[in-house]
Amino acid sequence: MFIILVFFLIILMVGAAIYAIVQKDLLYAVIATGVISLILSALFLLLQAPDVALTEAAIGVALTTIIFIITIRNTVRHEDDFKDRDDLKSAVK
Amino acid sequence: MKKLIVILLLAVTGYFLVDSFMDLGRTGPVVETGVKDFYLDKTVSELKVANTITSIVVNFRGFDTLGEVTVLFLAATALGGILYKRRHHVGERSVLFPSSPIVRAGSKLLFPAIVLLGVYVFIHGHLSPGGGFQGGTIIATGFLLMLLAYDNFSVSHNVLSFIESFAGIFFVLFGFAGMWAGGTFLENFLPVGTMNNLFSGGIIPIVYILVGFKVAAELTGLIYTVLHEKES
Amino acid sequence: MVGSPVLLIAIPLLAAFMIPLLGMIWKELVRIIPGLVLAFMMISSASMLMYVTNNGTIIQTLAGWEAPWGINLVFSPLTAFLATLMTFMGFIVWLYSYRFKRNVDFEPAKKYFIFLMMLVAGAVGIVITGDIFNQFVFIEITGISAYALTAFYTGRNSAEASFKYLLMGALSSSALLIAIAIIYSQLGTLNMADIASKIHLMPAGYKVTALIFFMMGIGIEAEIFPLNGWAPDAYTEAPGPIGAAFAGIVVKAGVYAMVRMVFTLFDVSGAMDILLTIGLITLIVAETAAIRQEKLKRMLAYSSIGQMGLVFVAFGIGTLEGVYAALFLMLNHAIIKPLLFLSGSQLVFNSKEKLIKEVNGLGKYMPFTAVLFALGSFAIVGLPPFAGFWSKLSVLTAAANEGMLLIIALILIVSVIEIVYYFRVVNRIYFFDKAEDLIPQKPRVNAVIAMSVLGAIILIIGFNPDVVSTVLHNASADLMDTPQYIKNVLSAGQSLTN
Amino acid sequence: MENQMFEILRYGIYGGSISLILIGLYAALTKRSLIKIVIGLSIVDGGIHLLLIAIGYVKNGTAPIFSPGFENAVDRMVDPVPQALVLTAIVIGFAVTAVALSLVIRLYRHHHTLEIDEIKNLKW
Repeated sequence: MFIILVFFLIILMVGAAIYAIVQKDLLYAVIATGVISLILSALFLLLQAPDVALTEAAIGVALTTIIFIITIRNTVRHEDDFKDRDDLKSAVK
Repeated sequence: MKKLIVILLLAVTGYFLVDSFMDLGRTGPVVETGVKDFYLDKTVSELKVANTITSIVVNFRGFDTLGEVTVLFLAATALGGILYKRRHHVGERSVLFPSSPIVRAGSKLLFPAIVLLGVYVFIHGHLSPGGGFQGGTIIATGFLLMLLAYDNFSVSHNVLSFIESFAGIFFVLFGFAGMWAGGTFLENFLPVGTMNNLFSGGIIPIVYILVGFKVAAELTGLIYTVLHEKES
Repeated sequence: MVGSPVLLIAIPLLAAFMIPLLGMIWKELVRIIPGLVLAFMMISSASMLMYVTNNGTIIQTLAGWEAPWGINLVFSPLTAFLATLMTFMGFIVWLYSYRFKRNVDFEPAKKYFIFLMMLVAGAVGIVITGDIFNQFVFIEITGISAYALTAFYTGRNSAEASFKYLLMGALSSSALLIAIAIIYSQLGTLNMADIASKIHLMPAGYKVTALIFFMMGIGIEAEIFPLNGWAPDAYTEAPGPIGAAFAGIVVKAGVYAMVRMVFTLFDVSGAMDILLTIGLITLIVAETAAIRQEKLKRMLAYSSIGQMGLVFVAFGIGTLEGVYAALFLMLNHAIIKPLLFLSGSQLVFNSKEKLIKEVNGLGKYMPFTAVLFALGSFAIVGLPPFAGFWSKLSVLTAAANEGMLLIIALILIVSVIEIVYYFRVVNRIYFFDKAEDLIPQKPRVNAVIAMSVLGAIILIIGFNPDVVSTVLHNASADLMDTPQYIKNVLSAGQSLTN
Repeated sequence: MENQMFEILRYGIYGGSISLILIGLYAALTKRSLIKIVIGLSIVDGGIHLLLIAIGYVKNGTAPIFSPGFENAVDRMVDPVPQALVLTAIVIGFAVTAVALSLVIRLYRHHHTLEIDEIKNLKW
């Protein structure tokens, strides 16, 4: 049971990582990065590292993600149209 | 073309990584008894601390922790320097997250609970999972929630700077106190007490509480700086 | 003995935490305190160097746990020599930039001095620590200070140079963590001496992998060939004194970490050849790039990379003489290159593009600075009787004793290239006519003092190289003697039963 | 049987963390958007942290925290040292990410673009 859970989480995590790098919409990519951190935190808990899990949950999921989002709000949201800023304003608000 | 080279490079790196780590399941490490047995033993017998990670982070490898809070301090300072502008309007928010009344009311309710949880986590760092880093980051997420929910919520920069500086100063001063009382920097010079008591472990809980304050203040200041960055 | 090695790290950290508070009381304190701290570090490490020369290595344990279990600081002849050199250079750079941003902005000046102090403290930490993870933490302290200092000016290119540096730095610190993971997974320890005593148990394949990851992790600071893309940009875009600090302090720490890995930690047989090859490639690529540069600081940066290549070649010879020559080169480079950076940034102070041709004819208008720049140029290409001559001579002797004739030929050819591009600048300073619109910058008193101290040291070493030979001999013997290092660190720990 | 399961578990975790490192490196080296590059760096960091934790794991391990009555469970405890290292490394990684993102904001302010090919005033 334990091993199935771990494998499920690992597959999910690698999937999220691939999603994060192929996704052109940076906001979605950042959320996927947050999901990776969340799964990592769960894996740390399963691997008997509760302290690390707590830190990763607070830093990786909350703080890193929010700093990325603030950066995206200050710059552009799409990976390809580098100069588009109005689109971002209308889409996120 | 560039992608091909990178993929080749990654293949080589991946081969070496797999080669170095995958074998561990079969053969195991070449040295069976590392430093960990000593740590597990001394944590109970000499330091009377229940959480081995706390004892390693604060005592055995306390110097790393001092360096690490310095890295965070430098990052917060660097962020202010990189985003610095001469005409700085205090209170101007670069990014506004419009929030509904439900979110606001909820945040107001949650905020004290989150801060309380953070304080609990870092005070009990030597007894249960958690400690200064964990508690500090939890408190910072509480402030982050308030900053996102309320556009006009602000933290005094001077207060943050005071907390940060004093926590850091006291950390180093505790190190010097250990040097004066026991001979080496950061030595645990207070009586360790009995295990599983709140007041046990000598200077370990005190130092970890200082780390908690410092981390909380630094992370909050960091988020605050980025959030108040305005395009000129 | 005055003080203890831990003070070299703890005092700057304490001061860094205090400066924001003290700055609220009196703004001038943010400039004075770092200077006092750097002066203290310099005096303390110099007096400990004296003690170490007479009484042997100081091992400082931390938090009351002996070597394999706790973190320890090693203050041996080699590390003492490097720490003294770095803190001295830190003090000179502080003196030079004392009036930096004066009366303009309080906040940037405060940050500048905090970062300068932490840059020196982090580099000293890299050198004196005896624990690989602790070294990683200090590399990060140095790295973040260096990124922030590179991005210090708000112009458009400085952020880019800093981002480039940060990108490479982050990737290489990942490599360093992987190397630490490999070592820990196999040997179960993080202490350098403990690793050195157990490394022969490790299978050869893992050893080579770990060594390569270590080299990738540290090579960024040591400016070895594929990893030095950040250096020219960072040197050019950072404030003038910071270029001097990079060349005199950060690079030296990186080189130390690298040779400590190769000489002490790993007993891989081909490692010396790797060092030699890396050094030669770095030397040739950098010197041929330097001759094509049009900006003065970029040229100096490439020359600095090339000198590091020469240092690695000297280390790669692998004999005691080679190590002696390499350390002598490091000492000379740490003194001469900052002098070139400091006087060079005075020469191009008022020009927009900082091009080499903008120094035309400044010899008449800024005689003192120009003389010092010429002195530095003569010294670094190795003209007798200046300091650089003796170090290059010792490299050549060491190579000749090993019969490496190809290397001697290459070094001589590269020296010719160096002579060409340095003399081109000196020629422009003295024998060209000044451009009409350029206003020469008169150096301030503190800058003059800082530069003339460096110039005086170059002359002293040049006319009497014996003043440093004892220290250098001790240091090179210390680096070669791995069993003694292990014994020094672990002797106290072995008696403790667990 | 149980040993075999444990071995499979180890392979899974190592494989997951190594693929995370490689995916992140790929993003950091080939992507043209600065934010994507920083995302790649943080994925690499996550992979390395998982790798370090996996090194310390032992079969049927328990967390290295002593609770009253279980003081003699030392044999089954996982290695605490990598956990302490990861704790430090996470915070350092966050600091580096924050500095990188602030540089991204400043680059955008000057260039009004995030494409790395267009931000090349400085050449090798």
